[in-house]
Amino acid sequence: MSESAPMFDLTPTEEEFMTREVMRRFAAEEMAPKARAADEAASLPDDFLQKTVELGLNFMPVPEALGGVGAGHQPISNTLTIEDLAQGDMSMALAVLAPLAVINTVMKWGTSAQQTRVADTLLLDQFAPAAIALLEPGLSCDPANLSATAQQQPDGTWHLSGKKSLLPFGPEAQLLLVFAKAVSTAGESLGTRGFLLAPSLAGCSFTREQYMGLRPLPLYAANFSDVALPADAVLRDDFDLEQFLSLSRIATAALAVGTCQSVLDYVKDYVNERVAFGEPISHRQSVAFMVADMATELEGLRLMVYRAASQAEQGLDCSRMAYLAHRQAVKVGMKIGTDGVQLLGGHGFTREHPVELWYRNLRALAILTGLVVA
Amino acid sequence: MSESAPMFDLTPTEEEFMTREVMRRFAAEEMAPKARAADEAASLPDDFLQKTVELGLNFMPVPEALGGVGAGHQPISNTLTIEDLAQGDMSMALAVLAPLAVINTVMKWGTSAQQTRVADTLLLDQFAPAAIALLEPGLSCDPANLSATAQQQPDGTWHLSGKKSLLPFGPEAQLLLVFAKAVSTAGESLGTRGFLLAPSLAGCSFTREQYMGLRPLPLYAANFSDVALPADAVLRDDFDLEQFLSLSRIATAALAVGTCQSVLDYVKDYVNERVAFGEPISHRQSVAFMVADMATELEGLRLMVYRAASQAEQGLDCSRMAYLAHRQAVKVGMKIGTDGVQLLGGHGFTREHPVELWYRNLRALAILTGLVVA
Amino acid sequence: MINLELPKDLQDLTGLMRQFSEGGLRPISRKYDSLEQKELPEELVELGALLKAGRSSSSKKEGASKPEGNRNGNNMRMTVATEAMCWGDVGLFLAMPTIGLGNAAVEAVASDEQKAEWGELFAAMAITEPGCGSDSANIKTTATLDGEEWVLNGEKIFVTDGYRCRQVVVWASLDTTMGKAAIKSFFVPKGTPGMTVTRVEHKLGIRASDTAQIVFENCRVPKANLLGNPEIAKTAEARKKAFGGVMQTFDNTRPIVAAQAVGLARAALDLTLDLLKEQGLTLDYSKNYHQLSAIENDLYGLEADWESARLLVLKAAWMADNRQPNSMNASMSKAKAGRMGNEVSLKCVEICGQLGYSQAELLEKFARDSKIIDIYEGTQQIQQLIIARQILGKNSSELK
Amino acid sequence: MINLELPKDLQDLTGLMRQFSEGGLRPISRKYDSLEQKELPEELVELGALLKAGRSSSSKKEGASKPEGNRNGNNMRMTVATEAMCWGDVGLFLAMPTIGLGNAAVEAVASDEQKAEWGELFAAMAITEPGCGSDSANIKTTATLDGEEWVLNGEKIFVTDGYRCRQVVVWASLDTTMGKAAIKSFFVPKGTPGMTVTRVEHKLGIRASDTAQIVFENCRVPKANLLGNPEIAKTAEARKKAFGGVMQTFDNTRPIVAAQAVGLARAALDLTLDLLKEQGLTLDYSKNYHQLSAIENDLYGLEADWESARLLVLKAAWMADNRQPNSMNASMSKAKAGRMGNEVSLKCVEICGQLGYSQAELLEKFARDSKIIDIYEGTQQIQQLIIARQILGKNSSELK
Repeated sequence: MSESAPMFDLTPTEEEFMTREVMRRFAAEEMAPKARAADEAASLPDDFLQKTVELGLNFMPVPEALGGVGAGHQPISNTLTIEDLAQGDMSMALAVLAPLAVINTVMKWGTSAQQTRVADTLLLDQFAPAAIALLEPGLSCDPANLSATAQQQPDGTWHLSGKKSLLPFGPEAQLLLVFAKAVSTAGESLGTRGFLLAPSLAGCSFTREQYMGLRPLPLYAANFSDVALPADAVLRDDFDLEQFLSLSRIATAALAVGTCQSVLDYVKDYVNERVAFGEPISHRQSVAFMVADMATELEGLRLMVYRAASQAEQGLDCSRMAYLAHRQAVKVGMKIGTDGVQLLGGHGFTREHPVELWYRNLRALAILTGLVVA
Repeated sequence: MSESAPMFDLTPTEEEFMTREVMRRFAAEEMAPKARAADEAASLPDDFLQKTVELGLNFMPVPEALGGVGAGHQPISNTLTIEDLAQGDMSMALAVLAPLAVINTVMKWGTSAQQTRVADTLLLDQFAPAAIALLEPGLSCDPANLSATAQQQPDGTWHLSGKKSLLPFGPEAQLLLVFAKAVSTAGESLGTRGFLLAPSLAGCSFTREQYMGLRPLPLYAANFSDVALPADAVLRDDFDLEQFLSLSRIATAALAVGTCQSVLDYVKDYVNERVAFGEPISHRQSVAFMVADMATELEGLRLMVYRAASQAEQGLDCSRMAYLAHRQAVKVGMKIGTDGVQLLGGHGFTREHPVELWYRNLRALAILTGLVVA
Repeated sequence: MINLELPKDLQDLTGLMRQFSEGGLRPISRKYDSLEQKELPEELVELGALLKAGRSSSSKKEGASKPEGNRNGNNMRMTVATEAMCWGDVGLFLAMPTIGLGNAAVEAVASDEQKAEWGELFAAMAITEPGCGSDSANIKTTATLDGEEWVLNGEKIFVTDGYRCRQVVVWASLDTTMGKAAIKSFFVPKGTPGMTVTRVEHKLGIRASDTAQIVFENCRVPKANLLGNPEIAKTAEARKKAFGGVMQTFDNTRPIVAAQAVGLARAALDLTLDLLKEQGLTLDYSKNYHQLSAIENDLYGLEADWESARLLVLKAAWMADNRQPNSMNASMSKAKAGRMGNEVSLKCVEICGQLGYSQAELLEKFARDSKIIDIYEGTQQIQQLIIARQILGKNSSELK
Repeated sequence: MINLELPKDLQDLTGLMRQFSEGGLRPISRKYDSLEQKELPEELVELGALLKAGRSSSSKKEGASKPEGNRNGNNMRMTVATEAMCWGDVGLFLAMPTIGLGNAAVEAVASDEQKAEWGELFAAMAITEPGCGSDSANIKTTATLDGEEWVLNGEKIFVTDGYRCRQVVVWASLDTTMGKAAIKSFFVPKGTPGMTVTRVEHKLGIRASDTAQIVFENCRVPKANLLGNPEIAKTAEARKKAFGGVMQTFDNTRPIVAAQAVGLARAALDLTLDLLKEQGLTLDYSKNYHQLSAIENDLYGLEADWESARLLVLKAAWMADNRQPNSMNASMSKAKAGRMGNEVSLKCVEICGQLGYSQAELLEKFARDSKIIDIYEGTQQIQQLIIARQILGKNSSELK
């Protein structure tokens, strides 16, 4: 650590503070009240994506020269935003954040032509869907050893083949950033690399997927069959998979923080209002301690996420903290999701209350790597 | 399963019932009241081992022709006895049961000469110490792939070399049953095999070991350095390591059941008597539910142990149940050991109460394989 | 003799019911989870009849078992059958028209004439009210005797099969100032004026089964439709006993509800093990901790908890068959199996990654269905209270 | 700006204290655990002096930090130093003669004259009584004013350093009918007639430190030895506030006690990782669940809980430094760190098998020492009550 290591501090900057106000209001007004209907309909509210354009999220990290705000890569601010939007609804938050993940990744590791393409395609007055395709179908997926391959051709172009899963927007996306194992003309593995492409290319096909939760989010299975990509479709050589995964782990953990905060806020009121055996059920230790544990574990998780984000922000190695924060998010998220339903008893099992929705959405945390980045 | 599969039944036989009465009385009178002093002194009560001779445990499985009762191998009865003695004190129980483990194993897999030797050496009016040496020092020990080796010589004799750990009685034992990887003259592994020997042989040396718990039990590290053993020192060819380990897992799990029952009985009274904030602390859900969980998990564990033992008794494959019962015993035992101290608060941390002793002893469950058999 | 294996007839029953589950329930599991319809899934009519035929033939068998000594009787039979059917599908099991939760209550006390008059039973149990939840003693629905009829007024929620059933067994108080002792159960056929199904719930899981809200407004039933003793106990001790009587039905039903969780968890584990086998992983029950992969370690942990719960359920049912007081054991079985079923099914979702979370497999459905089993028929917390009170010798005013 | 790394001076302090631990405490850890002697370990005299010298030079530094804006002050400094020393040995840390638990209470309120008169502080805190445990409001020890002296009567247990200390800060009630408001603390030098150490406990862990029972029989101290305000608050609100004042010291001390668990757990993890490294295992923080061994999976889980606890502790201390109300956060840090320290150290024993259980390594000692941290300074259950009451807006008569 350098001499100039700053002091320990949990106070957001004034700008972060103001951004949070905006995000929280948006989450409370445009997301939370519409989450149930969206889940039942298995689609996003009609005008939701368009409304998110006003938040200007996509413009933040893009250089001014390309039409953006030029704020650069801000992991802390991204993390706070993800937390705040997830507090509204995890599915809707993922929909908003999917294009931002593409933008952040390309601004960090894309060629300048790719950055221009991304800015031209996604920084519009109309919401432009876009997403990262990293995950693959099946029981487990190792990002360092993907099944999808991009075979380099003698002329420098690429042929992309393989299956992807959990891909937001799919055929509706303006741009996809697809990760695959790149293979040189000599047949050597070049490791996991990202390829920027439009889903309309020949050889791309998509099927809608249904999951336990995240129902409003249009998720697709993708099949890439010898999709021909130009030589400049690939991200720069210095793409750092571990760093990318760390940023994604932080972002996924931040989704957990926001969602769990919603659970806590909801059950807190419920157990105070619900009366059984002549008293609010919050007067029972088994109920009260469950709430206390929720709050404690959530606060610990939040600090882990913030620590990882602040390491990333300062350019420190954040891989350990990101890994642990994501792991803890899965554990704490699952527990809080379950306890939320349990605290409401039979009522929690009905779709009259949002706790069952959080129960379902929080299960996704373990498998979301690569959809969002901090 | 055969047509004649008996009915589900949890009622012990009359003989088992009567044996339990004897064991429980012995545990309550001769073990439990002396456990604390024995722990502090790090030695067994003076006349304790001799008193156990009256229980006649060692005589049960030995054929009448060899001076025993001829009851045969009785896994259920063994399991109940282990549970009952452990309820008195785990360390003392292990001391009594160590020779019985040798006897049971040799009666099952020993040559008739070995059986005679064991009967002659251990079925006496004087308590005769004996023990099994399976475990090896270090972080982990795989019984199927031991470091200790017994190299067969061209004349059929064996040279035993290697280190053992957690060996009861050590140099004081009349007989040791030492497990090692047997190696043929051609250098081939014959797998894990048991060797019967006296610790006074040249090349055997012992050092007293100290552990977190089990302090009254004299445990030793053993070093075998080219110990020459006759050809007939080895157990029969049909020795079944998996079956041996299963019987040992059942026995170890039964130790947990007995010890955990002591914890439950003790804290049950304590939380009813202890008053805080104007009421017995048992009126608090956090306290009462901890006791309820103890009782529930203990009962579930007990049934798992009984099921494994009853499978062994009926000659069914018990490996799955024995494995799961032991695993559960470690988990449940550790939790109950910890909760026992927690329920007594600061008092539980002092050596005025036995809960801290159980806390220490129960930690041994994970590493005791091979010391006792059902 | 201590033996924890099932006897031949119960093993056969398991096999039969597993076949029923595999051939009858599993093929329509996803369909009715997705449809979440109010009406009875049509396939269940035939399946229910099949089941009923099987039951009457097997109950004849039971009559033949010796009356003395150790018994593996109706409670164990119900437990084992429930486990095997819920291995198929808990939602469809609950929706099975011939297995109303209220049937047992009726069959226990109704006279032969009543049984003949009331016809084929598919009776729901209506206990919970909007304001009471787990607090069954605090029921606000009233029953007032008017001439030769009881007049029922009140609102019931979370009535399993409430929409589709033919009859409702409803808990109501003869005098809400008298507490527990005044609570009685009443038999109300569907179509009785004044009883209206006002709502069918949308739920996290068990969507093949209907869960209804039923309102009673001056609903009149004959005097004889009060099930059991109509007297209100006078002394505190007698009152306690009377309510205890109503509550004691739980001692028989809780192990059976617990068995639902055991069956469901087994289904989740079996499917998980199948999926893992495709990846080359099988459990051999021999490695020590230092040799295990994380998945193996987790699976062994789940298997162990499953065994623990299953044996607690069998013990509680066995005690009931052998007329041993099993109130605490019934609660232990429900507490352990309830949480185990939820934990196991959720962990299986996690272990199977994207497959676990996807609707392409049934794991996510198991994880949704499982939560209710830890809630209905007394929540985890209620079971803990019952266990703790019994162990610690406390009453409900001391340990609340 | 959000930053959860420690600033340079606290990193240096950690390094220094770790050296102190490694060179000074670890070499005598096993010795004094085995001896469990009443008397102060002789090595601690010199080590204590060393520590004190270090403290006075570092507290000068603090004076130089800017008074406005974000502060990383004395609470964080204490927390970080405690963590690093308890990484060495919790028992020896508690026994350190210059770190009496009562010192802070005295330093906060004593006048300069008193400080001069009372001499070098090594003050124990005497709060708990045989009948009260966690119920600090129910103290039975009395203090009666007789002329210019307070007369103390009562019995205190679990007094850390009670045998070896030079002074005792004792909690006593001015009027046991007045409840919490009447509880005050008194400064009693050793040797004061009427104060007797009647017993030194034998314990599961922290055996290098003495835990004593102290009896007060007509023990007289000057009127000025009452620390703080001698008035008994009259209104219910004021009474609550007055006791809150006494209790508020916990808001500062709980994070520091929690830091003990953080240091101890780190020691257990470091030793475990060292032992595993010999077996060729290191953590690389990159594999996904499906690729992990059981040991790796468990270790990552422990590391994650450790981080969570550590950050909760740092936050609570940081809030105290920045004068933010931190009562709930202090309890969160204590609750989480207390259970984490116990779980981590016990799991490390299990992971390391025979080495973990053997006295040849320190892991078994860590696992013994760790339990008390989840008990003293308010048990796990007390912390949960405090957290829950604050979140749910309940008082102690509603949520008991």
